[in-house]
Order: sequence, then C-alpha cells, then structure tokens
Amino acid sequence: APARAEEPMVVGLITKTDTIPFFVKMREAATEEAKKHGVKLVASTGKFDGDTESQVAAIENLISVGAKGILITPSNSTAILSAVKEARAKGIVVIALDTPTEPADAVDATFATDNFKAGEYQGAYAKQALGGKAPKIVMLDGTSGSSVSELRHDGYLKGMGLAKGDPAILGAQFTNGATDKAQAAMENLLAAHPDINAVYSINETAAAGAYAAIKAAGLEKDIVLTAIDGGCAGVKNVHDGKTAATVMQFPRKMAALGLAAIVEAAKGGKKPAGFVDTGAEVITDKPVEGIPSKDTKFGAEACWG
Amino acid sequence: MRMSQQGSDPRLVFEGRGLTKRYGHVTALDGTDFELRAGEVIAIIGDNGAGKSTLIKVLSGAIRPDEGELRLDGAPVHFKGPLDARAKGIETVYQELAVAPALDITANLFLGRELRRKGALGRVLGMLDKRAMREKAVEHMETLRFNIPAIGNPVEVLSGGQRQGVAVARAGAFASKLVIMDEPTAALGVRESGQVLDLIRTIRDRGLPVILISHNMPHVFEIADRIHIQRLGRRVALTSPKEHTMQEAVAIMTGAVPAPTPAAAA
Amino acid sequence: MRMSQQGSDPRLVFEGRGLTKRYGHVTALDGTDFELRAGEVIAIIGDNGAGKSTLIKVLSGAIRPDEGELRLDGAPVHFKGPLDARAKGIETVYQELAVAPALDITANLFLGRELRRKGALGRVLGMLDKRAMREKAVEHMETLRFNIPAIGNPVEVLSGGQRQGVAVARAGAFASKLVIMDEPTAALGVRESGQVLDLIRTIRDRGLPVILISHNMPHVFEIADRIHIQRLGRRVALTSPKEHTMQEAVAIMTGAVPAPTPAAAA
Amino acid sequence: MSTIAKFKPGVQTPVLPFWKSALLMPSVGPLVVLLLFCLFFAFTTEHFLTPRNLSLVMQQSVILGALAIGQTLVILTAGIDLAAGGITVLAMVIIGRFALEGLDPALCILLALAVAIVLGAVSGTLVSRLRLPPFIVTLGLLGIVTAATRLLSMGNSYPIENDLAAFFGNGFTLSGARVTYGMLALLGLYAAVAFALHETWWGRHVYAVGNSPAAARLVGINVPRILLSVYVVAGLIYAFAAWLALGRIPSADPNALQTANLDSITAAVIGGASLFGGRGGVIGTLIGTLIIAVLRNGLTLRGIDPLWQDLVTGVLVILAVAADQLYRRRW
Amino acid sequence: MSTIAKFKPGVQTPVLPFWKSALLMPSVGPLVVLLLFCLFFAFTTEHFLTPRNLSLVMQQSVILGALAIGQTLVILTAGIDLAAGGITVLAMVIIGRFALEGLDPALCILLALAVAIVLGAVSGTLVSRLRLPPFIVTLGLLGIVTAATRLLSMGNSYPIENDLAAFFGNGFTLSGARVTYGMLALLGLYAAVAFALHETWWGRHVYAVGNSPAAARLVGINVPRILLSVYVVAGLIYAFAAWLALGRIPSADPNALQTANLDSITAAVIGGASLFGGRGGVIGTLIGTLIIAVLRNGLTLRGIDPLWQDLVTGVLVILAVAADQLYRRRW
Ligand SMILES: Nc1ncnc2c1ncn2[C@@H]1O[C@H](COP(=O)(O)OP(=O)(O)OP(=O)(O)O)[C@@H](O)[C@H]1O
Ligand SMILES: Nc1ncnc2c1ncn2[C@@H]1O[C@H](COP(=O)(O)OP(=O)(O)OP(=O)(O)O)[C@@H](O)[C@H]1O
Ligand SMILES: [Mg+2]
Ligand SMILES: [Mg+2]
Repeated sequence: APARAEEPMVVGLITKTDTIPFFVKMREAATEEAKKHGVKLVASTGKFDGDTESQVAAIENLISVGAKGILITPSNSTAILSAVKEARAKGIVVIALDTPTEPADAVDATFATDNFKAGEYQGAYAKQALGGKAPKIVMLDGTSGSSVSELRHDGYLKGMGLAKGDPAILGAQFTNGATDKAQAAMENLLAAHPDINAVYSINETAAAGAYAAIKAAGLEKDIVLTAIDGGCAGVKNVHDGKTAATVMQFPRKMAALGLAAIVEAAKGGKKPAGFVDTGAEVITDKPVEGIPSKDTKFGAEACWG
Repeated sequence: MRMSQQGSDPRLVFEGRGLTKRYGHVTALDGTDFELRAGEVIAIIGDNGAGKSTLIKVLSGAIRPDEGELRLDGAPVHFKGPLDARAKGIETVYQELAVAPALDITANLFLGRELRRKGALGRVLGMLDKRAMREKAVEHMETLRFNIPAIGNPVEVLSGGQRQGVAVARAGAFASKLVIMDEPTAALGVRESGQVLDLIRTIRDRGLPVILISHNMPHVFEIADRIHIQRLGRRVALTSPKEHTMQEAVAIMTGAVPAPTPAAAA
Repeated sequence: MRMSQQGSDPRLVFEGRGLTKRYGHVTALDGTDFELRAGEVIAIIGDNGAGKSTLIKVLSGAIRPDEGELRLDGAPVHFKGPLDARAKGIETVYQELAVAPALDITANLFLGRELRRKGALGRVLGMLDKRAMREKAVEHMETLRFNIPAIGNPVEVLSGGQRQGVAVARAGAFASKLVIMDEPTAALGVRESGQVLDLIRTIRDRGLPVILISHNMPHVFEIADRIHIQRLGRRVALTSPKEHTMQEAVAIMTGAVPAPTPAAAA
Repeated sequence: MSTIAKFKPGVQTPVLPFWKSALLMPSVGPLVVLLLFCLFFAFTTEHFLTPRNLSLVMQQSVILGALAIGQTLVILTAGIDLAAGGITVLAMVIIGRFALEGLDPALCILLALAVAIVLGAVSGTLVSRLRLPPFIVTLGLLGIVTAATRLLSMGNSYPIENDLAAFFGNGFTLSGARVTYGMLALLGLYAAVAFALHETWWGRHVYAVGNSPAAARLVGINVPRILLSVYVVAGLIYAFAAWLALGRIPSADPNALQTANLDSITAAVIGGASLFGGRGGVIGTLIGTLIIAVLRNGLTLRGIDPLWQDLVTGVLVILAVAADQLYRRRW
Repeated sequence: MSTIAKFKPGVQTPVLPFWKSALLMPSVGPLVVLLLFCLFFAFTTEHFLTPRNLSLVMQQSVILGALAIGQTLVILTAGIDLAAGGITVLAMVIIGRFALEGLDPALCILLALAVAIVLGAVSGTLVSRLRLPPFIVTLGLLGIVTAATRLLSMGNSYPIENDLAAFFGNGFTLSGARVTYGMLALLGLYAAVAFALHETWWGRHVYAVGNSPAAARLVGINVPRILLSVYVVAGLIYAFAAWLALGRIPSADPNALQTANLDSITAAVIGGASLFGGRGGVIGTLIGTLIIAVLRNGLTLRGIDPLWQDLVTGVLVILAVAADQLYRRRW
C-alpha cells in the first residue's frame, strides 16, 4: 500500500485487561486526549492480569503499525522488556503506566501511583481507625500472583505495622477483585473468625462484596473496611459509610499525561523521563490523626466512574 | 408388461419413481422404482449393498433422494425428515434399530410417541403417563413372547435379539398407515422370528401394508405377497412367490440369470 | 452318558466348566459348560437372551466370568481382556462387530494387527506398511466376493452387510488357534452368507476349530460338526446334526421338549 | 439372591427391594460423597455444623446452582455452554444499569430475560440448524456477550438498591439459620427442571437427543427443535440466575462469575453427568454444586492457606469422582 | 460424473482425481478459511502482508501452537486437558527458578521434562485405569499444578538469562522476515506428531481408542496403555512448549498462559477435531492456531478497539467453523 504522508500519528495503549474500571477509564482518558491532539490511538489489552504474551504481541504489532509511542501497564515488570527494547530501538517512546518495570529505566518514563504506598495508606488508616485495638485482620486479595495485588497487600501490612505471617492476620482469600467472590470469601472468613475487626480489600468492587457479608453478619459497626481505587461507586460507598476509607488513584491522569508526553516528544519536544507520581489520596469522612485525607465531596468530584 | 397378475387390482398406496441417491462416487440408488399396494406384504430382497436400506430410508423420510418422486395414496409427498413420514402413519424398523441405548425398554418403545397424562397435566405440562406406558410396554413385549429381563433395563444391556425385538414391537404398535421393516429378524432366534412373522400377518390383517426387507428366503416366500428384487441400485424384477421359486429369485438377485423383464420400466 | 459318539476322539482344545455370569438380578450364564475339539466346527444355538454372546465373550476374554474355569489345550487360562485371548491366536467376530466407524475398511481390517514396514522404520518407529495392508485388504475382501465400494471408505458409510463382511474377513485372516463367530451371517445376503460358510470351511480345513453362533438352522445343520444348545444360561444339550433333526434341535432349544439328557453334567 | 436372580422366560419386572434400587440411583454416589465431606468438616472445624454456616453454604450455592441447571441441560444434549456465565453477567448488568437509570425494575428484569432468551435462541439455532459444535458457538457467543457487557457497563458496577431486583436476598430466620427466598427459588427451580426432565415428554426427548441424536431423529423426534428449546430454556435460567445473584450480591459487577463456566461444568460432572450427553441429571448437579460450596467453605474454616486450597480442592474433586465410580461398580 | 459413479460389484478402489481428493482432505476447509482471513487483512491493512508482520504472526503462534498439539492428542482420545496450560507454566517456572539458582540449564530443562511426564502419567493413569472423566482429572491436576507453581515461584517471575533456556528465541533473517528456531521447532513438532498419528500403529490405535473405545478393546488394543501414552506424550509436549515459550518471552512468569486451555481447545476444534474423539488431526490444529493468531494480529493492525475485539473474534470464529461445515457438505 502507498505510504500516505497525511496519516495521523499512531500511539498505542496496552492495558493489563479491560475488565476492571481502572483500565477502562484509563483508555477513555487516552482516547479523549488522543482526539484532542489529533493522533490515532490503537488500544490493546491482555486477556487476564498477567497475560504477558498478549502484551508482547501487542507491542510487536504496534511496531508493525509504525506507532510513535506506546503507553503500557506492564502485566509483568520484566517479561515484556525485550519487546520494549526492540520498540525503543526503533525510536518509539515507551511509557509505563501504573506499574513500573524492573529496572525502571527500561522504559522512557513511568507515570504511576505507587501501589505499595497506596496499600500503606490503607493500612495506616485502618490502624489509626482501630484506635489502639489489637488488629484482627483478613485480607481480600486480587488475583494470585498479580504484582499489584502483592504490592498493595504488602503495603497494607506495612501500614498496619505487621510482618508477613503475623498471627493478627486471621486469613486471606483471592477474590479476583470481583464482588461475588469477595462476598463468599468474607462470609466464610467471618464464619471462621467472628472477631475480625479490620478488612483489607484489593479494590472497591471486592469491598462492596465484603460489606454485604459484614452487614449480613451484623458487624458493620465493628469492622474497619478499607479499599483502593477511587471509582465513583467506591467513593459513594465511603460516603454511605459502607467502607471507612478508600485510597484514590488517578488512572485518567496517568493516561492523559502519558499521551501528551508522547505527542510532545514526537513533535520534536522533550522526551519524557523518570518517575512521575500521579498521586494517591485517602478519601474518608472519618479522618484520623496523622493520615492526610480528603472528604467524599472532593472524592465525588475527582472520582473516575 | 406387468409381472404380477394381481398387480393392478388393489390400489397403489405408496409409490416411488426414478429414485436416485448418490454418495460421492457411489450410486446407492440408481433410478429405482417402487410400489406398494393396499393390504399387501411386499418383500425387498437383494445382495448386500444393493440399496435396500437406502430405498426404505427414502420411503421413511430418513434420506432425501437426489432425484425421483414419491406418491402416497396417489398424491406427491416430500418428506423433510422421518418426522413427516411418521406423521402420515408410517412406522419403520431400521436396520440400525434406532434405539437410545441409555434409555430403558419402555422409554424406547414409546420414544417420540409418549403417552401423556389425561387432562391438563398431559396437555399443558406434557406430563408422561409412565404407568400406562409401562403396562402397555409389558403387553407389547408379551405379544412378541420375548425373553426380556426387567422392562426398566436400559436397552444397552439387552442381547442383540432382544434389542431388535424392542424396535419391532415399537413399529408394530404404532403404525396407522404402513409398516417398513429392514431385516427385522436378522438377530432373532427361530421362535422369535416366527413371532415377528406372526406380527407381520397381524398387521396385514389390520389392513396395513408391510414392506419387509429380509435375506431369509424361506421367510420371504412364506409371508410376502409380492417380491421386489433390488440389484445394483435398481429394481430388476417385481415378482411374487407364485411366479418364481426361491432359487429363481436368488438367481435374479445375484445376477446369475438376467432379470425376466426390464422391470424398472414397468 | 456322552451325547456325541465321536465325542472323545479328537482332543479338547478349549473347555469351559461351570461358567457363571450375573448382571444385577439377571443371570446371563448359569454355570454353563462348553467344549471345543480340535478341527471341528461347533455351533451354538439358542433363543434370544439364552446367553450365547455372553458365553463367547467369556471365551474371548471380553468378559470375566463370576465363576467357572477355562482351559485351553488342557491348561487353565485366565484372560484379563480380549488382548490375552488374541495373543493366544483366538479371533472373534462379535455380534456388535467391534469396528471403529470413522476408520476406513483397511484400517479396520488390520486394527490391532497392523503390518509394519520392514526394517528399522517398522521396528523402531512402528511405521505402518500402508501399501501392503491396502493390497491385502483388497485381497481379503475379494475372497469373500463382497460388493464393497472404495476400500478407503470409512466403515460408517457401509451397508449393514458390508460392515459385517469386514468383521468376518478380519477374523478369518488373522486366526491362528481358533475362530469365534457370533452370528456372522445375520446381516448377509444369500450369496454372501454362502461365502462366509465357505470361509468357515476353509478355516476348518486349515486345521483351526470354529465356534459359530447362528440362528439360521439350515446353515448350522449344513456346516456344524456338533451343536451346543444353550437355554436360559446353560448348555442343555450337546448334539450333532446326525443325532437330531432340525426340528428336534429347535424343540430342545425353545424348551418345547425337555433336553434329552442332563447334558450340563456331561 | 439366587432365586430372584434366576433368568426366567417372558417379560420380567425388576424385583429389587426398595432400599436397593434407591441405592442404585445415579445421584446417590455424589450424595454419599457430599455427606462424607460434611462429616469431615463437622468433626474437624468448630463452626461448620452451625445453622448459620450451613445457611451460608446454601446461600453461596444459589448463583452457581442456578446457572448450573442451564449448563446441565446443555450438557445432557452432548453440548457445552461456555457462555453461561457471560449471559448471566450481561443480564445482571442490564438489570443493574437500567434500574439505576430509573427504568421500572420489573421492566428491567423482563428485558434481561428477553435478552437471555434471544441469546439462547441464537446459539440454539446455530447448534441445531447449522450443526456447528456447541463449544465454538458458545465460545463465540461469549465473546459477543462479554463485549456487550463491557460496552453497557464501561467497567462500572451498579449497586442494586431496588427491592424487586434484590428480592431474592430477603428471607426469614429459621432456628438460627437464615433462609433466603433465593434459596427457596433455587430449590423450586431444581424441582421444576427435574420434573420437566423426568416426567414430561420434553425431558425424554432431551435425553434421547443427547444419548443418540441419530436414533432420536429416526424415531421422529424433532431434534433441532429440542436442541433449540434446550438453549432457550438455558438462557432463561441464566437470566433467572442473574436475578437470584442480584439478591445475593449487592451490585451488578461485570467482573463477577469469571469461573462460572468451569465451575458449573464441574458441578455437573461431579454430579454424574456425562459430557457425551444423555446421562446424568439436575439432582446430581445440585449435589455437585453443594460439594464445591462445602469444600470452599470448609477449607476456609479450616484456615487452609489460599495457596494450598487449589491443590486440596483438586485432589478432593478427583477423590469425589473416584469414590462415586467405585460406588457405582460396587452395586 | 455418472460413469465413475456407477456402482459396480466387487471391491472398488477410489476413482477420485487427485485434485478432488485433495479438496476432500479434512484440513482443507480450515485452510481456506485461514487464507480468506489473510486475504481480507492483506487488502484492508497496510502492514499485514509484510514479511516482518507475517513472521510476527508465526512467532506469536509458537507457544499456543506447541501446547495445542498435546491438547489435540488428548481430544483425539475423546478427552479434554484442562491442565495443559498449567503444566506448561510449571515447567517454565521450574526452568526459570532453578536456572537462576545456578543449576545447569540443561539439567533444568530435563527436570521440567521429567516433571511434565510424571504429571502426564498421573492423569493418564487416573483416566485409563480408574476410568475417571478426563475433565475432572485434568481439572484436579490443574489445581495441584497451579499450587505447585505458586509455591515454587512465590509469585516471582524469573528472567531467563541463559542461552540454552532461551535458545528458541534465536534465529536468522530471511528476506526481511525473522525466522526463529522456535518457529522451526514448532513445524518440526507438527511434522513429527502428524507422522506418528498417520504413519504408525500408535497413531492408528489413538484414533481407534478415541473413535470407539469398546471396539478398540474388543479387537485387542491395549486401551489403557494407549491412553496413558497419549497423556504422557502430551505432558512431554507441554514441557517442550515451555522451553519454546522461554525463547519467545524471556521470563518464566507463573501467571502466564491462563487462557491457554481454552485457546488450545478452540484451535483444535476450529481445525476440525471433534470433542467426541477419533476425528480430526494436528494439521488442522496448526491451521486453527494460525487462524487465531491472524485474527488477533489483523484486528490490532486494523486498530479495532479491544472492547469490540472480543465481539469480532467471536463472530469470526463462528463464521470460520460455519464456512468449514458448509465446505464439507458441498463436496
Ligand atoms: N451388561 C449387561 N447388563 C445386564 N444384563 C445383560 C448385560 N449383557 C447381557 N445381559 C443380559 O444377559 C442375557 C444374555 O445375553 P446374551 O447377549 O448373551 O444373549 P444371546 O444369547 O447372545 O442373545 P441373542 O441371540 O439375542 O444375541 C440377556 O437377557 C441380556 O439382557
Ligand atoms: N452415507 C453413505 N455414504 C457413502 N456411501 C453410502 C452411504 N450409505 C450407504 N452407502 C453405500 O450405498 C450402498 C447401498 O447401501 P445400503 O445400505 O442401501 O445397502 P443394503 O441393500 O441395505 O445392504 P445390506 O443388505 O448389507 O443392508 C452401499 O454400497 C453403501 O456402501
Ligand atoms: Mg441394509
Ligand atoms: Mg447374542
């Protein structure tokens, strides 16, 4: 086919999956931003969290298409690096979103929240909210082996001031971040440990399931339930008192900033570099001492639902 | 020339003309004709692979012919499937029996013809009258005087002959127009074969014509009114036990002697 | 009292004593005996469900009996499966034919007995000698003088009789000790049946004894040296075409007359 | 035994004593396994045998249990339904989204039922008329349904605040155990489908079509129509499962039920259904569902690390089916 | 036509002209579909028909293609292997972890092969001796294997830095297209298995066992041994697929290949294999794998939004199989 000079510039976006709102919103923002700049966004996604194979294939296909830049949320911080290297060798600007690579300088720049830190906020908040009570916690994790899931999990424990394997951790279950699984897991954990007083959840949909189980057991007053994400439904749950707090992230911001940076670089401007923290905010109507937080009014405006 | 003297008396019930069926490079039916007259038992004989089963499958709607036409009571019919033929009262015993192995004897006897409960239960809910079916099933199998273990047994545990008995009993019980039987006595013992021949007679006495495929010449000559001889996908003769002896019929069938007349044109 | 005068002359090749097989509340074999002598054709006759197929399945290793013992050439044998019996040179035509419908005629003829290439290709890689098998297959089917369309056709498209022909040809080609045939002519035409009887004679002339189950009394009386009459899971008589007429045999078989002697104790 | 065992001429009717024929019923094997698991957890955990916990196990079985009925029907016809979970989720999202947008919830539910029926009709038609393999048809449908769900929800989940939509979450307490209407509806659904399968001509034909499609066609059963009806009924059941699900979980989450296909097939197979069609039944599937739920609940109660739970579940499921097989050979 | 069509007595050998019998080969239908898809993308995208891109499609087919061979073997015996992806991942992690810990990479690969063979032998034994349904056996094994993978990796993924482990990623460039040894190995593997299936007695027996286990047993085939051998060979192939995978993606990621089971079954079914066993073959599966890869590649090149890709893929897969069916009826 003849090369057309007027072809719009192509930028790729590769998300981990497209099932959870976080990535859906990221893509929405990227699409909007792309329209603004008049570039063509080619989006791809893995089929599940951890699907490096599809991500590698997507990078390869984007190289084929002649993309100028790639935004990627790496499913695995090392496995995609050889493909990334190939892309960068072709002069493509590669930006990691949400999840850093290892080493971080394998990509041009990283626009992300620190998931570990987000977990840490959550844990620290819960610790304060318990107000000196000895923690008895259960953890509703995401997908087994997912790095985000582990970073948040470990961060929460650090915020709580607990070591891995501490007896205060009464149990853990994988929920895949889905309401139904989280609910069943929470019910079973509550049946085994009626004295739970804090619940970590991987995201807000899982927290919604957990709340249903807690409420059915009549323990909503006794348990500090916290979440991460910052979707509007999640913020509303904080507002309604279903979750005590949620840690808001800014996927739209990551995508929009990343896309703008690529466009700038392609137009001959400065190449993006380094780690750009897009921030995380604790959203709660019950602020606790020592943890900076915003209320749900702010949350309702900033949320990405 | 018509071969059969009484040929034109009773009216034609079922008639096929120029029926052709090809499978890739094999022609199973090669423009064969067929006719069945009211109240008669017609036997179809022929070598293995002569196209007998293919012919009756065309007649029973199981196969759609590539060419040719079928007439039932003089009117052209086009069967889209066995269901159409059954709706016209044609019951068939297939050579491969057509039983569902995991279902029990009763269920197989009534397959596709289940008895329903009286009243709304049956009409609206389609509820089965299991007790009635069970009793009738015992009755049907008793008339054939077959050794059958528990009537609740799945058909797959029956002996070859018992299984064939189930298929024969089914056809006998439900036909209202005509009965087609493809080698119904192949797996049957001497006594049981006799009972199936009796059943065929009973059916004929009820006024229904019967199409019987059999390799057993004594049976054919005992019961058939007319004999359709199939060879290499065509009807080569239409005769009767009175016109030809067993030896002659076999000779025509195997091609040892030429057919007495181009019957296909009859 | 022995029923058969020549009974004790040739040595016993295969012998079963007190064979019993129960299925839930049905006793298919009720302590039946069986014997086969060198070089003879023994026919097993009996009503449907008399336990004939169950008996030969015990003999061919397809079923393990609940009780009773088997002796081959005088030595007790315990077949764990049909493989064991085949390893001893016993070939069987089962009533349900045992063909793989999707495989072609050649593949079915040689199933479990594939010819391999000469040399390392065959020994090490297990490579098939397709050409040799194909040629032999044509040859075997030609000896039976069957109408078979392309030899490369899957068995599922064959007519009932053609399929049976494949199973019979297989047993005839590979037996080295004895051949068991369960109703081998049930689906066969007059000519083809005659050819199978010829095949049985050929096998006997090769010195192998044959066990033949058939409902066709003329066939049985034409070819059998001795007749094993099975009834309700037992052997009720062991006779021969010379001792009893067809009518007598059928009468014993159906229980119309009592068995001439408690043969089960013979 | 040997007197009744004697083989007599003529038609014989079964002479098994009642207890023996009861023990021969195909779902008894899985039932025994279920009871064994329950016994095990009753003795080794503190909380398993409390009314509250047993009620939880039942509640947790509602969604999968309902869905697995549709799956079992498809399996009985020698098919497999990879779109089962997908259709259920789509129906949930339809109800959740349109109810939130202010549409009358009764209408939303009807809409979801209608969509599910249409989807069932589509796969039923492809399977029965074009004779495409159910695996491919339902996989393709899953792709379509997943895309539809995402386009409809854009990743959001919709909280269920309406009483009608959440109806099946209500219930009452019976000597300490919570009984939800969802549980009752589930049992009712099983009873109804078991009735349809075993007491109506339709059920007979479903078994016949699954057991031997060729024979079914030859005896004059309208095989395509039966197949179509099965997929349509399955679709209807998935939509109903979605309604039950909304009674149980507080929001229509497009991410839910990801393992529902595999779980429902597993429940059916544990319950004795054959993937080759024509053998098995819904009662077995109910027991299979309960076995899965009891395992999950019991292992969590015992505090088994989630890392090990998969392993233990895998081993126990194999053991369960092996025990059932041995049981069947025994009788 | 009617002259050769005439039915003559005696044994007849086929009289089809060569081109006609070639068109009748079962994998021609899928091949035509594959070519149609390629044509479509060649005309509607700029980059599809470049050597670079075609090479990419091949490279992207290597892992699934290898895995799908084992899956196809199991499907040919009327089974289904839900542990295919799991065993592959375990083998990857074994190689990755022990190589990182300094074990000789050749030993690591042998260890992975040995483990996969043992796992295949376990499921083969359960399927063939205890006659448990393959669905349950391999599902249970999947649970066990998944747990083993997690325990071994503790969630880490292992970069592959060793040359031997990553060997199949190497290659050369042929007129602009990169040819990796992995691609060649894949083709070699297909050739070998196709040979074994169609030219050896073992292959015959595999088909016979899948087509009619009862008949296979009666003619004296050692059915349990054939089943066992199939699962063992499949295990071996999965381990080999793991090695190929490390060549393509230089990291042993315990989270990889989660949809590999479904994808490999899909490839086999698109390629014409019957889930009821005994029909189909590996060449069809190779074509099925390529169809899946071409679809993914082409849809991305066309810039289809992932929201819609599932839908389009679903529709196209159904169309592909429908076209194949129509094609077969036509001839
Ligand atoms: N697997 C089984 N389960 C239960 N009953 C069985 C089974 N196999 C055979 N039977 C019963 O055992 C009896 C004997 O069967 P068998 O097949 O041996 O009879 P047969 O003499 O060969 O009859 P036929 O002449 O009809 O072939 C029959 O009543 C049959 O129903
Ligand atoms: N589906 C099919 N595909 C290809 N060939 C077929 C098919 N069905 C039948 N044939 C061929 O058509 C011919 C006629 O078969 P048919 O079954 O009608 O014979 P038949 O007269 O009933 O023989 P038999 O006495 O053995 O039952 C046979 O040669 C058979 O191989
Ligand atoms: Mg026939
Ligand atoms: Mg028999």
